[in-house]
Amino acid sequence: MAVPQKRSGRTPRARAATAPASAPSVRPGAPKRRRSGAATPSGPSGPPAPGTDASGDTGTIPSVSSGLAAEPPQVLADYYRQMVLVRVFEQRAAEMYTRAKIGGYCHLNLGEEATVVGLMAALERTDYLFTTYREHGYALCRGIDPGRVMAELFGKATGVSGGWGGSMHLFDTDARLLGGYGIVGGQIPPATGAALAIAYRSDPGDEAEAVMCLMGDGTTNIGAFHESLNLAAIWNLPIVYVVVNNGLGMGTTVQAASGEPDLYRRGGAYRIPGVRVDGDDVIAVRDAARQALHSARAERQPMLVEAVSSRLRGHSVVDPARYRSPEDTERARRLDPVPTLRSHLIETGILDLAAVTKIEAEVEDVVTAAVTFADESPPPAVADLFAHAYATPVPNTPHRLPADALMVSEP
Amino acid sequence: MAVPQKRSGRTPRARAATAPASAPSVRPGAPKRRRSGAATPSGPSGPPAPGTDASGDTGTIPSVSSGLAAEPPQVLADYYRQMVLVRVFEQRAAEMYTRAKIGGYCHLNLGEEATVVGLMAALERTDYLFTTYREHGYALCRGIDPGRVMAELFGKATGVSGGWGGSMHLFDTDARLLGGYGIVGGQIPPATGAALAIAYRSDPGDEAEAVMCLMGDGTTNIGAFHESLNLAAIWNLPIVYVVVNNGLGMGTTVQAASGEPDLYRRGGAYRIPGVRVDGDDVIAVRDAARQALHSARAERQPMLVEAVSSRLRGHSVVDPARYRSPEDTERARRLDPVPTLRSHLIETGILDLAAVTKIEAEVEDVVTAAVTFADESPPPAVADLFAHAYATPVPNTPHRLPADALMVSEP
Amino acid sequence: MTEMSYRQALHDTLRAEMLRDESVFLLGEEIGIFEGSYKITAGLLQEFGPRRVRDTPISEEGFVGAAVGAAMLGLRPVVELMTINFSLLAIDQIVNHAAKIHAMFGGQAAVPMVIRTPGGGGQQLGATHSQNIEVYYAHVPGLKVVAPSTPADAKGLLTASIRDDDPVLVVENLALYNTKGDVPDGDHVTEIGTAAVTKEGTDLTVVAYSRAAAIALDVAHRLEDEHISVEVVDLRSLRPLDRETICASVRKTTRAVVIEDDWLSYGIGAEVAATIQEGAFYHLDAPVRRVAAAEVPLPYAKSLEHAALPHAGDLLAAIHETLDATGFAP
Amino acid sequence: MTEMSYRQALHDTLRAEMLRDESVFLLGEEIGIFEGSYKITAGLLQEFGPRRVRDTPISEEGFVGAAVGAAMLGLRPVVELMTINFSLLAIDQIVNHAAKIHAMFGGQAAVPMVIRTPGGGGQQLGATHSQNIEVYYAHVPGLKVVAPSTPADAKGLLTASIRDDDPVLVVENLALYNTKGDVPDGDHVTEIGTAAVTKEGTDLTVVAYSRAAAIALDVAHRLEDEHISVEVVDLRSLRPLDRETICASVRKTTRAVVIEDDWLSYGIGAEVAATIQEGAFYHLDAPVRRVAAAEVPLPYAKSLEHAALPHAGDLLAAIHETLDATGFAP
Ligand SMILES: Cc1ncc(C[n+]2csc(CCOP(=O)(O)OP(=O)(O)O)c2C)c(N)n1
Ligand SMILES: Cc1ncc(C[n+]2csc(CCOP(=O)(O)OP(=O)(O)O)c2C)c(N)n1
Ligand SMILES: [Mg+2]
Ligand SMILES: [Mg+2]
Repeated sequence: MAVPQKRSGRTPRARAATAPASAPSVRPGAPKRRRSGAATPSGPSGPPAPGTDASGDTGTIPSVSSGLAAEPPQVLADYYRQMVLVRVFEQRAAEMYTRAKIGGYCHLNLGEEATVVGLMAALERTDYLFTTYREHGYALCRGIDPGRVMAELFGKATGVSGGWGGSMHLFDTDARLLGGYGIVGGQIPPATGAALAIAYRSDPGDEAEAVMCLMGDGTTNIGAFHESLNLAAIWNLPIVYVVVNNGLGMGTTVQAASGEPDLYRRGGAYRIPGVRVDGDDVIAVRDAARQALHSARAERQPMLVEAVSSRLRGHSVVDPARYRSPEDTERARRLDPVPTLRSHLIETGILDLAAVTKIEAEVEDVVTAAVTFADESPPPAVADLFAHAYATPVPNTPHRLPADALMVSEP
Repeated sequence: MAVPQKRSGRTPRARAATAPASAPSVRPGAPKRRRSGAATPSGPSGPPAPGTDASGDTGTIPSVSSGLAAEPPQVLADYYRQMVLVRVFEQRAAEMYTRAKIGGYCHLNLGEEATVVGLMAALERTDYLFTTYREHGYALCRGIDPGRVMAELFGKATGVSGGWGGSMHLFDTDARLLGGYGIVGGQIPPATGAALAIAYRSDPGDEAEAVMCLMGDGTTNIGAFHESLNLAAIWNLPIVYVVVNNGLGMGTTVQAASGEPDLYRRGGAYRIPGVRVDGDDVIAVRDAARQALHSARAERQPMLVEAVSSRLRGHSVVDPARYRSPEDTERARRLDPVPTLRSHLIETGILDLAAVTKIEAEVEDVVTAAVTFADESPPPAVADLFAHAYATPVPNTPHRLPADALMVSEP
Repeated sequence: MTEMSYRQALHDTLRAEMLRDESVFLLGEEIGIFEGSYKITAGLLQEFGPRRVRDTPISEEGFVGAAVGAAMLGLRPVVELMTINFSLLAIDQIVNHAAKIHAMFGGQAAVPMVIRTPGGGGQQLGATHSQNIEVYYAHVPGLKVVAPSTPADAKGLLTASIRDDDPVLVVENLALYNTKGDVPDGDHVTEIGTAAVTKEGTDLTVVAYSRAAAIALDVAHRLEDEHISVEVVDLRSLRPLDRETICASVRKTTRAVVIEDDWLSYGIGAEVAATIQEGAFYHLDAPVRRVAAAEVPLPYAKSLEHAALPHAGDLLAAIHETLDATGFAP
Repeated sequence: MTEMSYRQALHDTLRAEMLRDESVFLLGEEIGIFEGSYKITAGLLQEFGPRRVRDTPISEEGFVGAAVGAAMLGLRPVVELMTINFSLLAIDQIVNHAAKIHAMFGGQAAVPMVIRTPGGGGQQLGATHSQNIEVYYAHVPGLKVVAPSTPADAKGLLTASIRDDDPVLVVENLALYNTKGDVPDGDHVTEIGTAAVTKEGTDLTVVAYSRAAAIALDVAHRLEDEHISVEVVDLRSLRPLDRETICASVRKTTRAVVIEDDWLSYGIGAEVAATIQEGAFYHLDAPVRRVAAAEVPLPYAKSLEHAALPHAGDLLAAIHETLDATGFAP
C-alpha cells in the first residue's frame, strides 16, 4: 500500500476568501460573500498556499475551519477511501505507464486528492462535469468503475471511451462526465454551452441541474476562459468554474503566468464572485463547491472557485520536475492531503488504525482488480476504425486505409 | 460646412474614474489612482455616459473638471481644428461611399472626435499606435496628409497603404501608425508585442517610447484582450490600452455584451489600473491618456483607459441603425463634442465667431483638396499584383493569374 | 416552387426548422437586434424571442464552443459566424472539439450543431475579410461541410444540416445572397455528401461549388451557342466529397476544368484534380486545369482585386485551352 | 560534418542564430525553466537569460500575436508552439495578421518571425494532439512553410527561416527528434522554396516531406534489392512549393506515389498529385497514388492508431500496385 507513513499531526489548513470589496461588482441578488460551511473560524496555518497574496485583503477574507469535526465518521471514512483510491490508482497508473501498458501523455492527480474528492462530493448525480486531461480521480469519484477507467488508459475496448480517448479523454454519459479535454481551456466553452442548454430547458431551483467546469491555474490565462466566463455572466448560466490551482502550469508558476495571481479574483472582470479554498481540505472544498453550485442552480449565478493544492510529482508521468526546488518539493510532501487526513482520523479517534488499514487494503484490491480487468480486456477491433466517424451516416464518407487506392480506375 | 449649428450652452461633462478600491490589486510602485490633469473638481453633469455604472463607486471616483479653462487658446483652437477636420473628412467619406468612390466597409469616427483628438494629442511622435478599422480620424490627427488618407479610401496608389488596405487598413511608417485592423481584437496582441520590442531594446524613462492600442467596447469580450493584457502585466510592458466606448458593438450594447460593463475595471484581472474618462471632453481625454502613457513609459506599468463617447451614425456607412431608439439617437446628438466645443470656445471668448468660421472654412478646403487628390490619383498597377507578396524573395513563389495554367506540360 | 433569393431561402429555412423543432435555436453576433450583418435572421428575434435567437458578444471561440456544449446536451444550435474569416477565432472549437467529440469519446456524444457563415471576395473588403477557407474544414474528419450555390440548395442543405447529428459547416457566399431561383415548397432536404450535375454535357466537365458553380453554369450555357457541350458538376458537399459523380462525369467528357474562388495551392480544386486524375486517369485527354484566385492577400483596390479573383472570362479561357490541347473542334 | 540528432541540430541552430544576431529571441510555453516540452531549448535560458528566452503563459493567440508586433518593430522572434495542434488557438494571428501585414499595408511593414512547431501522430496522444495541419498554413499567401526531414535540413531551413523577413512556419515532427544524420558545420542555409531529390531513381517517384520523407528514403533503399529504382523528392518547402522539381522527376520516371502523415482529402498530397497531373500529364503512365492517414479523428488505442497511420508497408504496397498497373517488371 503506497500511502505515505503517518507523520506528526498537522492542523489542516482551511481558508476561504471571497473576491475582495466586490460589492459593487456583484449583480443584484448575488451573494456578496461565501464561506465554506464550517463554523469555527481559524487563521490560516502553514505557509501560504501557492498563488496566495492576501496582503491587500485585510478584513475582507473570512477564515474558517474545515469543519472536519462536524462530519459524520462514515462520511469521513468514505472520503478517505476515495482519496486513497485516487492515490493508489494514480500510483499504479504511473507504474503501468513505465511498463508501457499506458501510452501517450498521462497526468496524475497525486497531491490533489482532497480537491478531487471534495469537488465530486459536492456534485449531484444530475450535474454535469467537464474536466481536463488530469482527470482520472474525478472519473473514479464520480462513481465510474475503476476497471473501466484503467481499461481506457490501457486503450482497451472496455474503457470508458472504448479505447478511443485514453488517459486525457475519459467520458461517461451515465456519470454525466462530459469529458476530459486535452486542449488547455478547450473544455470551458462547451461546459458553458452545457449550462446554456440547462437554462434553455429548465427553470432555476434548488434541485436544478448545474455544470461544474474544472481547469488548472495556467488555464486562466487563455482566451477561452475570458470569453466563457463573460458569456456565463451575461446569460446567467448555472455553472461553477473551478480552478484547481496546483501552483504550476507545467513548470511555470502562477506568479509568472498571471498578472493577477489571486485567481479567484479573476471573475471580477465579469462580476462573477470568486472564492478561494484550501484544496488540501476535503470538507472545505466540498462546502465551497456546494455553495457555489447552489448559487448556480438556484440563482443562475455563475461562480468561480479556486482550490489551492500541490502537485506531488511532475506535470505528467514522464516529467522528472527538475525545475522544482527541493523546498518546493518538500513543501508539497508536507501538505500531502492523504496522510494528513489519515493522521487526523486516527488521532481524533474517528477511525482506528485497523479501520484505516482495512480501507487501504480494500482499495489496494480494487485497483489491482482494475489493472487485471484492463489487462485482460481486448483492444478495440481494427474493423471498427470507422465506427465512430459520424453520428449520422451520409453517402461518400471515407472508409479508406492508408494503402487503399482512392477509387478504382480502369484502363 | 457640416458642423451642426451652435446650440444653447452645455457644460461639458468631465469625469475620470479610477478602478475602484483596487489598492490591493495594484503592483508595488504602480500609482493607485490617476486623475485627469485638470485642477478643479466638479461633479458629473448630463446623463450617465453609456456603460457607466458608478453606483457602487461611492467615494472612490474623483470627478475632475475638463480643464478647458486652463488651456492656451492656441491649443484649443488647434484641437477644434482637428475635431472639425475629422468631422468634415468623415462626412465627406460617407458621401464618397454613396458615390461609389469608396468600397468595402467604411466605419466613421463621427461623434468620437474629442476622443480621437485627445488621444492623439497625448502621444509623442516616438510612440506607436495600433488601432481598429474605425481609424480615419486617428490617421489625420497623427499628422498624415488627408489626401493620402482619402486616397487610401479610394483605393489609389497614392494612399497611405498604396491602395492595398482601404478604409480599414491605414498604415504609415513615419507616423508610427502601425495599422488599422479589421479583425476585432486582432490588433491587441501585435500592439503588445510592439511594446515588448520597446522593452527589449530600451530602458524605461520619461522620454521612452510607448505603445497606444485602441479598441472598441465590444472588443473587450474577445480572448485576445484577455491574453494580451495579461502578457503586458506580467512582462511590464510600456503600453496603454484604450477602450473607445461608444456604447455599442454594431447594435449590441455594452450592458448586453459585457459581464462587467464598467470596462475600465476589466484591467483588474491583470492588476492593470483602469481609468474612465469623458470621451466627449478633449482635454480630459488627452490628460488621462498622457498620464497613462507616462506610467507606461516611465514605470513600464501597462494601463487601461476607457473613453466614453457616442456614435453619431450607424456602425458603418451602410448601417441605418434602425435598432437605435430615438432617445438614444437624440442623446448622441446632444452630446456631440464638435458643436459643444464650438459653443464653448465662442461663449468663453476663447475664439470669436470669425475665427471659428475661418477654421471651418480652411478645413473644408483641406478636405476638398484631399478628395480631389484622391480622385485624380492613379489606381495601383495590375502589374504590381505580386509586388508585396513577400518581403524576402525566394524561388517558386506563385505569380499566377486566375486563368494561367499552373505550368506548361507538353505532350 | 417559389422564386426567391438565396437570402430568403436561408431565412425561411431557419424559421421553418425553428417552428418544427423546439431544440433548434440561433446564436451569433448581431443576429437579433441588428437582424444579422447580412439580414438572414431578420425578424426572427421578434418572432421567437431572445431564448431562441441569442445575440452574443464578440467572442467567437466562446460562443461556438458554447454551441458545442449545448449540442452535446441535445440542443440543435445554429450558429452564425459573421464571415468565414472570423471562424479562425473559433477554429479550435470547431476542429479540436466539435469534430473530435463523437469519435474521441468512443461514440458516446453527438454534436448536432450547424455553423452558417459566408465567404468570398470581390466586395473590396480587403485581405482579412475576403477569404475562402472552407478547405480548412473540408479537410477534417468528423465535420461535414456543404456549400450551396442556389436558393434551392440553400434550403435543402441547410435543412439537412440542421437535422444531421454531426457538426456541419454551411458555407454561404456574400455574392450569392441576392441571387434568385426556384425553391421547392414544403419539406426539402438535399442529401449531404452528394454532388449535383447541374447541366449535362459531353465535351468537358467543369467542377465548381458556391459562387463559382453559378459562374460555371452561366458559362456552360453561353458555350451552347458555340456548340460546346459542357457538363457542370456542383460539388455542394465538400465533406464528404462525392468523388464518384465527379469522376463519372469526366470519364464521359474526357476533359475537366475546376474553378474556385480560393487560392490555387492546396485549395478545394487540388483535391478535385487529384481525384479526377486517379478516378478517370484512363479517360482523361488533357490535364485537369484549375482556375483559382491569384496567391496574394487580396488587395482592396478594385483593379487589383478584380485581377486577383477568377471570373467567367478566366473559366472560358481555361475551357478553350483545354479543348484546344485535345484538338477539339465543335 | 558532424553527426547529431534532429533535436540537437535545432537546438544548435537556435543558439548559433542568437549568438549571431541580438534581435533574435525565443518565446513560447515552457521553453525556459522547463527547457521545452521536447527539450529543443534546453540550456538556452541559462545561457541567454530571460530577456532572450521568454517563457509565456498559456496564451497562444496572445504570444504569437506579440511576436508579430515585435517583428514589425524589427526583432526576430522565434516562437515555439508546443505542438502544431495548439496553433489553432493562434491561427488568426498567423493567417489574418502575420501573413497579411506585409501586403495589406502596401509593403510598408515586414514580419520577420518564425514559428517552430512539431506535428505528427503515432505517439498515442489521441485525436486532438496528433494532427498534421501544416496544409492550413501552406495554403496561405504571405506565409512560408518548411518541413525538414533530416538534421541537416533542420539546421539549413531553420537558419534560412530566421534570416528571412517573412513569417515562416517550421514544421518539425515528434517522430524525427531523435533521428540522426550528418549536419554541415558552420553556416548552412537551405533555400526556402526548393525541394530536394534525396535519392535518384528511374522507375517511380515518391514525393514526401517530414517523417514521410524519411520513410520514403528508407523504402527506396530497400527496393534497390528488388532492382526497383525509386527516386525520392523531399518537398522540404510546402510554401512555396517547388513544382518544377517534382514534375521533372515524374517526367523522367513516369510514375508517382505521394505519401504523407495527414488525412488524404485536401491534404498536401492533393496539391502534389494535382500538380503532377498538370505538369507531367503526357509522361504519366499510371494515376498518381496517394498514401495518407485514414480519415478519422486519430484514436488513442495502439491498434487503431497504427491502422490509421501510413507506414512503410503501405508505401511499398502503393509502389508495387503502381508499377504493376503499368506492367513494370524489374
Ligand atoms: C492550448 C494548449 N496549449 C498548451 C498545451 C500544453 N499543456 C498541456 S497541460 C499544460 C499546463 C496546464 O497547466 P494548468 O492549467 O495549471 O493545469 P495542470 O496541468 O497544472 O493541472 C500545458 C501548457 C495544451 N494542451 N493546450
Ligand atoms: C473577430 C471579429 N468578429 C466580428 C467582427 C465583425 N465586427 C466588426 S466591428 C464589430 C463591432 C465592434 O464593436 P466595438 O469593439 O465596440 O467597436 P466599434 O465598432 O464600436 O468602434 C463587429 C462585431 C470582426 N470584424 N472580427
Ligand atoms: Mg496547474
Ligand atoms: Mg463600440
